[in-house]
Amino acid sequence: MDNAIIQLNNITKKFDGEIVLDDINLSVKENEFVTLLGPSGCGKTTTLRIIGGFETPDEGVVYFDGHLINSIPPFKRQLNTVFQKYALFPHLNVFENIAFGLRIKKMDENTISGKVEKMLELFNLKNYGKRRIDQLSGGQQQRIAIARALVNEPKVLLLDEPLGALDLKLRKEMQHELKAMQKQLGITFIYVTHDQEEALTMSDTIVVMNEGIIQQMGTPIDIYNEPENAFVADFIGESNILDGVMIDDYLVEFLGKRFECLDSGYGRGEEVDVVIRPEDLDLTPVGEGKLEGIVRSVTFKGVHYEMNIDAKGFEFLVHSTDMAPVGTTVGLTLTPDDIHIMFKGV
Amino acid sequence: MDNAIIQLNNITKKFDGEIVLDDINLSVKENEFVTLLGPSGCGKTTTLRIIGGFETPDEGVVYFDGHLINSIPPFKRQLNTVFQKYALFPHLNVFENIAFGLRIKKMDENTISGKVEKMLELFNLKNYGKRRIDQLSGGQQQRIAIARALVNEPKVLLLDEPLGALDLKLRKEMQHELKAMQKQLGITFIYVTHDQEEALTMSDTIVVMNEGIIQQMGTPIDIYNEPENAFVADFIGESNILDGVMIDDYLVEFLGKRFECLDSGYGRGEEVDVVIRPEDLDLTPVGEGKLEGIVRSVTFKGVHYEMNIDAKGFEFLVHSTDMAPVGTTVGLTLTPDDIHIMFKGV
Amino acid sequence: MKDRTKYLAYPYVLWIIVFIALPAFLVLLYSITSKESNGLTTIHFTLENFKKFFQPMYLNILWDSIYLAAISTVICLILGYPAALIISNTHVSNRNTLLFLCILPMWMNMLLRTYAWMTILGNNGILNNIFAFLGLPRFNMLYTRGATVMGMVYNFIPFMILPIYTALSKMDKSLLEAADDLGADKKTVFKKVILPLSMPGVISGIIMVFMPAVSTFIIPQLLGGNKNMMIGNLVEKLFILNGDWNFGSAISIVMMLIILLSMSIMNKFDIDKEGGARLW
Amino acid sequence: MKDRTKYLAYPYVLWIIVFIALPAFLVLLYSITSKESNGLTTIHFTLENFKKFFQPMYLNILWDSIYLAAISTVICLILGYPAALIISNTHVSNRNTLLFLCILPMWMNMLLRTYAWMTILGNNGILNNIFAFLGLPRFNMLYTRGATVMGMVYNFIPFMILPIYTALSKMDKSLLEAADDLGADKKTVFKKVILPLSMPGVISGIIMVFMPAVSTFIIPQLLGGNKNMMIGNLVEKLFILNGDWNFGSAISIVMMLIILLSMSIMNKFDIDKEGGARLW
Repeated sequence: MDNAIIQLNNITKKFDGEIVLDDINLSVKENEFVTLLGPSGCGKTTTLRIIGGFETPDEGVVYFDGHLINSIPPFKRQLNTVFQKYALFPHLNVFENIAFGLRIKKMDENTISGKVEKMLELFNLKNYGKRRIDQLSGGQQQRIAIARALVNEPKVLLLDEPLGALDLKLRKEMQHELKAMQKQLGITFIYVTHDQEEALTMSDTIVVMNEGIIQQMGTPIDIYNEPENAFVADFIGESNILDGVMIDDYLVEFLGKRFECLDSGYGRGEEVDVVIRPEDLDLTPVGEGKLEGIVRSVTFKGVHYEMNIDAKGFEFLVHSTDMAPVGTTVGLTLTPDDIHIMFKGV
Repeated sequence: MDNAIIQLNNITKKFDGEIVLDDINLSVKENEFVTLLGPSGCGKTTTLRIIGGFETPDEGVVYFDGHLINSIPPFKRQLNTVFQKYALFPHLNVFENIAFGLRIKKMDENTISGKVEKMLELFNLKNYGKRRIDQLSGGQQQRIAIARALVNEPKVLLLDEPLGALDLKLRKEMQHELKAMQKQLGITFIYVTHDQEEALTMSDTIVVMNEGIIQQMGTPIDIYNEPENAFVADFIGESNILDGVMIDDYLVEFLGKRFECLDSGYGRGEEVDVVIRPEDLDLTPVGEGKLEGIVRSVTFKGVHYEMNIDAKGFEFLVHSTDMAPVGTTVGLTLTPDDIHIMFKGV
Repeated sequence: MKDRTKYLAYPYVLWIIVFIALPAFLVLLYSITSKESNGLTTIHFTLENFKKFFQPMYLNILWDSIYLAAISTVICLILGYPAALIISNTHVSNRNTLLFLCILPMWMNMLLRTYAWMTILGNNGILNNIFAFLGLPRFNMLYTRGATVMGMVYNFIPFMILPIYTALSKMDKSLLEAADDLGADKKTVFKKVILPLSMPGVISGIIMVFMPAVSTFIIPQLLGGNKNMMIGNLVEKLFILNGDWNFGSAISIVMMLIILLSMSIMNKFDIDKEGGARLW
Repeated sequence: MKDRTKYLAYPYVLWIIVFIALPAFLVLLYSITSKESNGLTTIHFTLENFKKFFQPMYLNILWDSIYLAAISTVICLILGYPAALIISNTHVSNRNTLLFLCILPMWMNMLLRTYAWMTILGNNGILNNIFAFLGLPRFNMLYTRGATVMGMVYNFIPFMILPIYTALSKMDKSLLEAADDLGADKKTVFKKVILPLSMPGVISGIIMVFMPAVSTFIIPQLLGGNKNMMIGNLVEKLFILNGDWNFGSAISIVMMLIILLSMSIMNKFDIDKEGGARLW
């Protein structure tokens, strides 16, 4: 952890006696784009607020660039935050909102003007300096909020679901803009979201959280392809999660059939979660697949069809470019690398 | 149009002199799930409010079940609305919210109680009758709002972005619930959304609107696979839209190369929009594809990789399960049915 | 604003409360001491002052005050609610003008406003002149209980209109559309949605009219003549004419308790605990 | 509530406006007619009443009233702002108690509250007794300009605290966090965010204190003695003692114009046009 710019050790936080964060350990490297991902109430925002200095941990320590910052108030921390609902100052215009931090540092008028104009240009808001905040669209407000933080040249930028209020199209655009900006400026981003697609698109590292505990930490590819437990598998993408039993290394039984798989090291007869991605199941004529089932519903999704296929009581979610009509019986095939074995969640 | 339950003929509506709806013609069949899809400000909500009776069209007529209803106030129309922000009555509990319409019809207490309880059961809210509205989560409020409308057994249910305030996971669940309910109850649904995925998932018919005009009307498959213009193509899914010239029937030129295609009937030398879906472009070794380009960015998206590939100045968006590292040159292949030719938008 | 500021804050709040509450405390002290108490050295505690108040004569005055204030409050509600409703349904551009007109007289000296009514209601006043002009008999309107009630309604009706207007204008319009959509005609929408949702405003209004009405002394004195004494007049008389501060204080304490009691009863009906439409 | 109701609504609004505005109109009428006017038949229009007012004696009284009211308003602001700030930062459970204590005295008869101060400030009053007890010389505090100002501050400070508190408690707390995040220490957060955002409340407060203060007559009469006459006392004297309603009305009209003028100036500073923190 030599070049960790942010480090959280054993952070615990309670609100009204309820544990919100339970022994969180997290290390963020310089210039990394880290995303805290999880459902609402998982503790991701609290973690961010502890890094920002808006909450004090009950236990544990926070390091910034090697220095203990537990008791440093936000205004002395070299990081800036983009708040969930932007928190732009309604009594100041766009220019003055962005200039806020610079004026506090008592920079001279020319420097401030230069820096703010550069930001406005960067965010394609060149002639918006004199506008009132309530004259802007959601997307523009969002960019002002980021500009207001970035103009201070923080070492770390914290972002709390900054795209939550935008609509789909704009959200996708902003995802790419943000990622490009992070690369270009070389600033560490710590990003909070509940949207797994957003996390996959932008992050270098994803931290999946649930109920105040870090479930898994890794690159998007790691998290998606090798989820450590059923929660992660289900949260990071739609999944079929079945009960299975390990017969032997590389052999698992579920739905009454045995399947080869790539996993070993489980006890014989151990009950496990078997996770299969909907896009890994392929349709075949009846008899050719190891499993078969009746198509219960078909939905056209554009790129693929989404089908619910009932196989002996388990309803598989299948994504496929092939389509079988509702009511027909189809076969389903699986290759060993489509089967992911996980320890049962407690 | 024999069994049209709702019919709009030549509807025009202005707000403060600005045209919001421009000569809208729309016919909705019984038991159909129709979605009005478009960006904000396209007129979709106004259309819904005209059907609901909350706005009066400046020109044109509205028929309900064959009867002209232009001047019928909402409370006399046999349809119910699920409002965007639910509009639940804060001074009434869950039970009384659902019972609101029944009490106005002066039904007896037993009938009301029976119908409301049935609704609560249907929506998995059995013991919530006595709860206050502000004690419910967004998803629960959403369901109460639908239950409050459905309990009146309307012939048509209007829904104005009912899932907009919910988070991703819940939104997907509710999409399936709503679709299932519509099928089960056999009620006509008219649904407004800006989310094309939602529209594809639930609708029998999608009506794509932009700037007060209906751009295209058709099944999800029609709309996705055969968009009538570049706006629809781009809105209904991510698209590469290139400038092309028709050389002859079934032959189009773009990026300096000629490609076979399935479209005819355009004039020779006519300038057209060429639309190519990101998932239809396949990566090949250099030289094997008709096009080639340099990979500018790669994003892991879970099911596939998203790449920006710069081919002679046009940046293709490509979705593929294969991946080529940033900076490498790759080939791109296209089959004739991947190329969609459209008239230039005006 | 936590930490350091906190230590400064509490003494300050204490001081300001003493400043505000000290006179109230003094009144309380007067009410439970006898006239013979003098200065800080000789204080005689007694409940005599309260006992004195529970005589038919004084209780009648109390009852009369509450009765007149209640009638005025009801009339303010009956006149003020439709006014508030109409203003809240007016187009924004005209709305502020209407509100402005409603509160305009509040900026005029209260004495003056009340005198103005004397010239309207008097024996030789405007109304009687109009009656005479129309060939109707003149009759005495000034110095009656009716005149007192009218004066109170006139003086306090803005305090009824404003909180109700605030409650109505904050109401989500989509709720009205929802009720309409669910089959409610205009009357039903009003009864089942508008009225219940404006209750916090109504309760604020009732409190804000009843409170000053029950303790006013200028209006009954000028418009009611000396015939009907209200509790405010009694207090004034005791202080100024009789110099009986102890008894006057006791009466005030009783009044305050009555107001507190009625407020807490009112608050039970107040659904919107978060202060929705309360002006305070 | 459109269509049919509309036709009923406008006459009603008209009527209520007449009811509320008629006395104001009468005052205006009195101010521009001469004493000799009588009834409806003989009206003599004149500007004499206004001319009369522009004499040094009356202008001095006017100036003095504005001066004392302005001083009281400033003191209310200086004392009330921190109080409002502290209350808004208090935990919700205690907040209502503090607010309650602030407005408690408002429910007591105004006369009584003012009398209570007489017993505190008087020559033989509580404060002088305390001074004597501490071996300090007694001195006269009652019947001074200071006593008048104090009485006004005391009576009107709740009207300063409440709107400022409302503005502060409505402020989005994340704005404070944002300012903190951008490097502002507590003093800077106050200066650059809290204060500007609470301006609508401050302006409401200033209006709501200055308006009644400039036209009060009871407080200067009781606490200020007869030494300093304020405009309210002048009006009272003209009406009751001299019976000169025309001149009294002219003075009131001038006062109302001054108040209107100062309000419209104030409103220019009011950023939050949508009525943010205005009580009305």
